[in-house]
Amino acid sequence: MPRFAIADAPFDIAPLRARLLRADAGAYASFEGWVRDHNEGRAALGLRYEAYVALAEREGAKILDEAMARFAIADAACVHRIGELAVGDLAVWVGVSAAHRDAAFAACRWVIDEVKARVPIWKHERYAEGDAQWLHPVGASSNSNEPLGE
Amino acid sequence: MPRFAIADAPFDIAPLRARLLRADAGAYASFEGWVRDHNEGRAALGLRYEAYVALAEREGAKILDEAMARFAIADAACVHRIGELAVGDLAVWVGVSAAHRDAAFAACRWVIDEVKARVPIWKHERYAEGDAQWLHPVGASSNSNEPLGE
Amino acid sequence: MTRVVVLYFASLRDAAGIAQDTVEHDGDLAALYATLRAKHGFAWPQESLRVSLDGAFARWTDVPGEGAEIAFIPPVSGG
Amino acid sequence: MTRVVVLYFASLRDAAGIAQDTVEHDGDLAALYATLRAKHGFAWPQESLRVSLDGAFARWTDVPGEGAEIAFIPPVSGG
Repeated sequence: MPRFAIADAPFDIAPLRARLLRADAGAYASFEGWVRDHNEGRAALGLRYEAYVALAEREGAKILDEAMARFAIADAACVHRIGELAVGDLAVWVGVSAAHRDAAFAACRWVIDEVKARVPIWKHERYAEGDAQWLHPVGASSNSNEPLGE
Repeated sequence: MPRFAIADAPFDIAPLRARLLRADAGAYASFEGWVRDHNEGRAALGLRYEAYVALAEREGAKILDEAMARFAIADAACVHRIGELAVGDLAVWVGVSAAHRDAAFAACRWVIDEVKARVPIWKHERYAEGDAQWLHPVGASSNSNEPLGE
Repeated sequence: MTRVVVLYFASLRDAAGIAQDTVEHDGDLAALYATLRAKHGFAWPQESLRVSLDGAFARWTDVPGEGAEIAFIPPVSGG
Repeated sequence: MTRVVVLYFASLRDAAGIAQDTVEHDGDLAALYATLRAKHGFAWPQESLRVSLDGAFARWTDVPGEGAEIAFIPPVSGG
């Protein structure tokens, strides 16, 4: 299994975490992103993630390769959901094992930041008011989530 | 169940993680410390953690309370093993949920650092050469793990 | 003329009304986007997008070959 | 004289050869440690230790009452 994967259905974290365990790696850091019941102050009912899967897998694998080279870690992995998700569903998981916690935390944080910035996945949010929109954050700010052509 | 606990037997992470899930908290960061097969360059067979349980629970609870006050997080928890552990066993777990990943990562890191620095738990390592010692790191350095009175 | 396949995602797909199109085209990827932007009324200026060629990120000055698969990548929002 | 219970952990317990002791004592916790250090040959100077009184971290100048539970806390190594 590659270090980065797109999942079109709910997935279990336990076997992914187990694959990162190493007798020489005493530290493990993980991150999970869940679907919240609100975003930017609006009540959300759920969302849909869409990906350009071939490109997302390629770019995701590149990020994990870069993490392995940049940080003193034993292993790392990331899985991102696509499709329809409800509030409370797991959207993304990152796990990193390392000899020491400094590297485990730093690499875990770096991977989720890079995945959010670079991997071609888009979030379509449905709101309690009945409308929905694509989120296309521009740059680092999140106040430019304006849908296009709607 | 309190936010900090001492466990004298292996424990499952899944229910602990599940208790941190919140519909309004989209980010979850966790840390795990496992028993490594080496420490300070020496091959290790396993270890024993001993705690002053009453004081450890009190100090651990204080750390988690402080984390709740210092960081914009939804919830946090930590469990630390005591007793005999083999290589690959889980020694400590920290989980933090928050609206945003900045706070989740920062609080998770802070909790494990404070637990390691403040909670009265001691590690007794057994080495492949047949000897064993208590680890009593002095200050931030780890090269002063000299056993006392041996 | 070169025949290429263009994929649309997210709000670009909503604006185009289609997920995929086959178009005849000459020139680089920047020229292709300009043509398709005019055709579909895309709001995004080219500078706000990235572009991919055959499943890998590409430069706007790349010239697609026959049968190439192209996608315009609006700002992403995974995670 | 005040009767107090002293708990020993980790290398302090190894050095004392016992996990717990009941001792008669007058004075503050610093004086108690000095007495027990001499008795058991503990290598740690007081500055390297913390001290607890009845399950909470305490000051070395605290004076334990009858039946108090005291522990000297060598540098910790959890995690």
